[in-house]
Amino acid sequence: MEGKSMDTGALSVTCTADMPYNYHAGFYYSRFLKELRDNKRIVGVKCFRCGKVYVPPRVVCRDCFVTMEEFVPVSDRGILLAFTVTNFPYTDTTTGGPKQIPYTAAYIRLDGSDSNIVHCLDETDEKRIRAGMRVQAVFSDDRTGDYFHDIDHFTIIPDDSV
Amino acid sequence: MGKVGIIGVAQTKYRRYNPASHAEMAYQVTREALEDAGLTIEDMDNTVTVCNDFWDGRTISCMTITEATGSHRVPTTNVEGDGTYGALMGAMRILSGLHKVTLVVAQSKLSEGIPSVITNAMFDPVYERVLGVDAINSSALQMRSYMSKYGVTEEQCAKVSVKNHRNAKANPYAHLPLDITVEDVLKSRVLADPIKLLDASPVSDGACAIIMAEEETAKKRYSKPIWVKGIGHCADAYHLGDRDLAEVDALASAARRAYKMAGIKNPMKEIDVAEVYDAFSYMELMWMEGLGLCGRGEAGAMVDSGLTELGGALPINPSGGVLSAHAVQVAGLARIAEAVLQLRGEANARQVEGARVALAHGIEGACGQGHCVFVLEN
Amino acid sequence: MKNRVSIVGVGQTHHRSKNTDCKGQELISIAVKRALESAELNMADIDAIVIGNMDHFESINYVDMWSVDGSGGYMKPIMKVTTGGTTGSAVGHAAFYHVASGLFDTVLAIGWEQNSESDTTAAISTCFDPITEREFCGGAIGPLAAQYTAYMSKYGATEEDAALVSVRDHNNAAKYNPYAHLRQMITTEEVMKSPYISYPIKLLDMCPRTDGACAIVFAGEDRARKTADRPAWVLGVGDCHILVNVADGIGLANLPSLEAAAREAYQMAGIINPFKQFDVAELYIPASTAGVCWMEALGLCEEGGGPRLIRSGATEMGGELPINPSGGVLATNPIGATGLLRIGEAALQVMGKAEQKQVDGAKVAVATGFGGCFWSDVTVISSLPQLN
Amino acid sequence: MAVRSEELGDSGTLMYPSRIKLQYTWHAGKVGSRFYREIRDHCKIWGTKCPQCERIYLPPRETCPRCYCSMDEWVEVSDVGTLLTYTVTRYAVPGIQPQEPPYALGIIKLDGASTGLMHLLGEVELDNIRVGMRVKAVFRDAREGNYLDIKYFRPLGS
Repeated sequence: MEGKSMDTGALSVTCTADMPYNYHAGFYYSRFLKELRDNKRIVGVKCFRCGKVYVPPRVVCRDCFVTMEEFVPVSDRGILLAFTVTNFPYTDTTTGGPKQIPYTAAYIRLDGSDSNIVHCLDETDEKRIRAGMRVQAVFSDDRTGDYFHDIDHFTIIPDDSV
Repeated sequence: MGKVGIIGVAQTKYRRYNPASHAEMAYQVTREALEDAGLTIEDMDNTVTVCNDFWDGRTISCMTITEATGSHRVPTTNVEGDGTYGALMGAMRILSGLHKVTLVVAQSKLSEGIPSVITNAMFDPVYERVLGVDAINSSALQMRSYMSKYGVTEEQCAKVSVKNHRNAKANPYAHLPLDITVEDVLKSRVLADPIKLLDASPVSDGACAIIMAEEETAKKRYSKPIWVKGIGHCADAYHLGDRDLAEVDALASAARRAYKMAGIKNPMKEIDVAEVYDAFSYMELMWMEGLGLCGRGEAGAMVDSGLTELGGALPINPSGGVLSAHAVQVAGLARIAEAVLQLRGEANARQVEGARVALAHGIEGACGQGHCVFVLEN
Repeated sequence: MKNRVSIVGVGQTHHRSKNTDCKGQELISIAVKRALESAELNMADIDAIVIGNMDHFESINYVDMWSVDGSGGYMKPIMKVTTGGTTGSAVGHAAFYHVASGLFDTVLAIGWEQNSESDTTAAISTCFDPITEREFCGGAIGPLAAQYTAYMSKYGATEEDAALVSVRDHNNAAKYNPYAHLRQMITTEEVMKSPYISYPIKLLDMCPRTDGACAIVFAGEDRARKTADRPAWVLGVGDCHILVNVADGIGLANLPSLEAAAREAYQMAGIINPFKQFDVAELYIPASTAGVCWMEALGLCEEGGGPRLIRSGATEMGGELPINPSGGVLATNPIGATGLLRIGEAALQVMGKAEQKQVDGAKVAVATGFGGCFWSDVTVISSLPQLN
Repeated sequence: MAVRSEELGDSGTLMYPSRIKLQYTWHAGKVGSRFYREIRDHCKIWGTKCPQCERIYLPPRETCPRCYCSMDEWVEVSDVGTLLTYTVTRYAVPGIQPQEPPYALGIIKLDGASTGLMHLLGEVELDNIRVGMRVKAVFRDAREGNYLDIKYFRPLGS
């Protein structure tokens, strides 16, 4: 902590707040993270009533308000619904240091899923990206139970006719 | 005031490291409270969640449990605190006449974060925060102040801890049921004197939900609605140095308001059981005084006399209280849920015989700066 | 409703990017004192207080307790409500319920934020799920930007349409609102030429972050009739907080939560034809793009009709339905206060106290809040205690 | 950088270690700045006085919390006062504590002030602290304009 004299003569107190949290993944995210880590597989959960598949999996169906128990694998390919190239500086709150920019946040609906996920795309030139493009997950070799890392990124599928 | 009935309650068992996520816990108590009330989620026409961004480690943390509580379907809001304030909001929604059935859900996972770091953030960042003050050592300042003003002893405080941990043995939801003696408490590790480990509440994960309904719905849908007869809340000054820490004026004001609404003139006589927010052993004594259950400085002697034991004239915290389970955002709502079980006669081994009027109490901020008091009746 | 609810006083600070003159509580007290003055009341008349902000913006826990020095909450009932960007409107709605319930008569609602005390974007990013979303969601901008890409491809809206919204709001603030944070006249060309901060959102499309506070005095019918010549009546409130995962809001080219909240508030208030019945709107538009694609959810135009409505000029001052005479969020954004400011500005309009920004003869106004995970709040306010 | 999730006991579920780490710069405001400048530049402690209830507040504020009126009058208070309550913190919390535990903390009513000021206690045997003890402010040599420009309060006469 320090008190700093600012240009107006007003004082301020500067301090880095550092609050560690061991976030509990719970039963549903744990299954999701482990499948990714151990089997390079993306799983969702299916509502027995409406049949909707949610990725990442969660306990309750938004529409039916019933407990979901059936885990189902979904594809590692999907459609890019929307994207944004983030290119402004801000603090990465997981480190307290600057966030690495630019990065492209990719909002993706995987084949076989009825909900969306967000990850990053290995392309930061917005002229080369279109909503509606097909994308594919690229997995890390060293997987640790971290969704942001175990899927290293998504990449645009150049030719999806196969 | 119009009538608000409580027609459903549910709690998880409190424990450290509950493997369920925030949302999974919230969903569990939501479902169980609905079952308890014999209702479905479609019957809820509004919800109130109780989330705090520090404890939950997330900005807009109420987002975490929106779907798990069915809050995405209906008007909803999020009231911080220990759940009593959330229940107050729920009651307001019903009393407005605009809503009929409110679901109030609180959840808390203290084992995710570092409680002292989180409670240090209660203190002014320009002033006292740098002193490393948190919930424990600030409460130690209050306990010392209370003891030195009124001559209350560490032994008397320890008796509260012994009683509440013993009561917890009859509560299947409690985190820390313990057979301990006054000596065990006195000899336990000093955290910040005069507060010792066994004067302090545990770090708990858990969730609680209650369902409140307007009079007609409550009567029609449920055989044993418990009625909210009075509510009061009030805040004291912020800086601890502004307050006489041995005094409980804000609580007295909140209680006055709740009693007036409920028509209670002699709380000691008219209240059959009280569930109060005993985050530390001494707090139970101070809150008894603020609630008018005894005179100022008299709570220690009252505990000596055994009146507050289960089976005494005015049992306090038959559930084991917060000393036996402390999921911060839940612990106030849990007091209401426990009071409801008492008034229904469903408190099993911790039942206070013939309880008709119960009091539930919650706090906010450091050293009980804010208080919220509910008077319930069957 | 048990008690009719009115607004009898509105106060706000002169909003700035950085207010080093004031400690947080002092910023709050400026707004509170102005609200009391405008209501011609004293702190002793206040029965209860509701306050809100976002915890990690200033890193102060239990702000309801901390703020007592500034809010006047000493030995008063006080409660904290927080729901993200909708905090301000949720605080207003909570104050509404305090009065409507009959438990309290005169209630102070306070929203505030001292955004200059931290990195706002970083703090907002912590609202996203730490395990599945936080890493790739940069503040509030990303999802909004993504939404507009979807809207453009679905309805043929353009970046120029968004620029029109930006020009309207910025210039209203410059011309009419002495309290606004950004008061520079801008042109469409300037907006279009400003750099992308998150495609397709450009620097001048995005709201600033602001130090500021807003306070509103809500009162029951008796107090309102006794103390206010022309109170503003709160006729309807609605809120809808729909999602938990921000990714699921994507592909929402429109805003279903706003539609649901509006339905609720309109039904309570008796609004059937919003575009005709509203004389003025104060909308929580955090990025100009939202000013194009959200109006249909309020029933102000048909689906996909946003661009046409904006291009028509009907939402300009002097148009059929002026939107954001105050300059709105694009000019002023102390986040916890922002939603409450919309309610306050709407109330000032129907009270005839909006001064330079007054829309002549405004009788019915709508205010919105936005935040969380594509969440919305709607408030309908009128100079009449009920609509015919 | 990859986060390594950990098993949460034998529940079969995972814990994901992360944090919220962010720098804050809190404004002291005009009133707080003057309070700190007086300590920094002159080793003097000033409070503000309410024109209605005549309470003198420490730390000083712009508005009296009780009367809700502005306080323009500044009053110097003594650097000597009485200890109202105290505690010795004996547990460690990384990152938030100003010194290694055990350390003593108290609320001191300075002569001339109406409210207590929370601060550290120094130059004292931790077992010999008593409520009612007279204590005096010890100022730091290199003062920067913050709360710790008062290093601590020490027993008077020691």
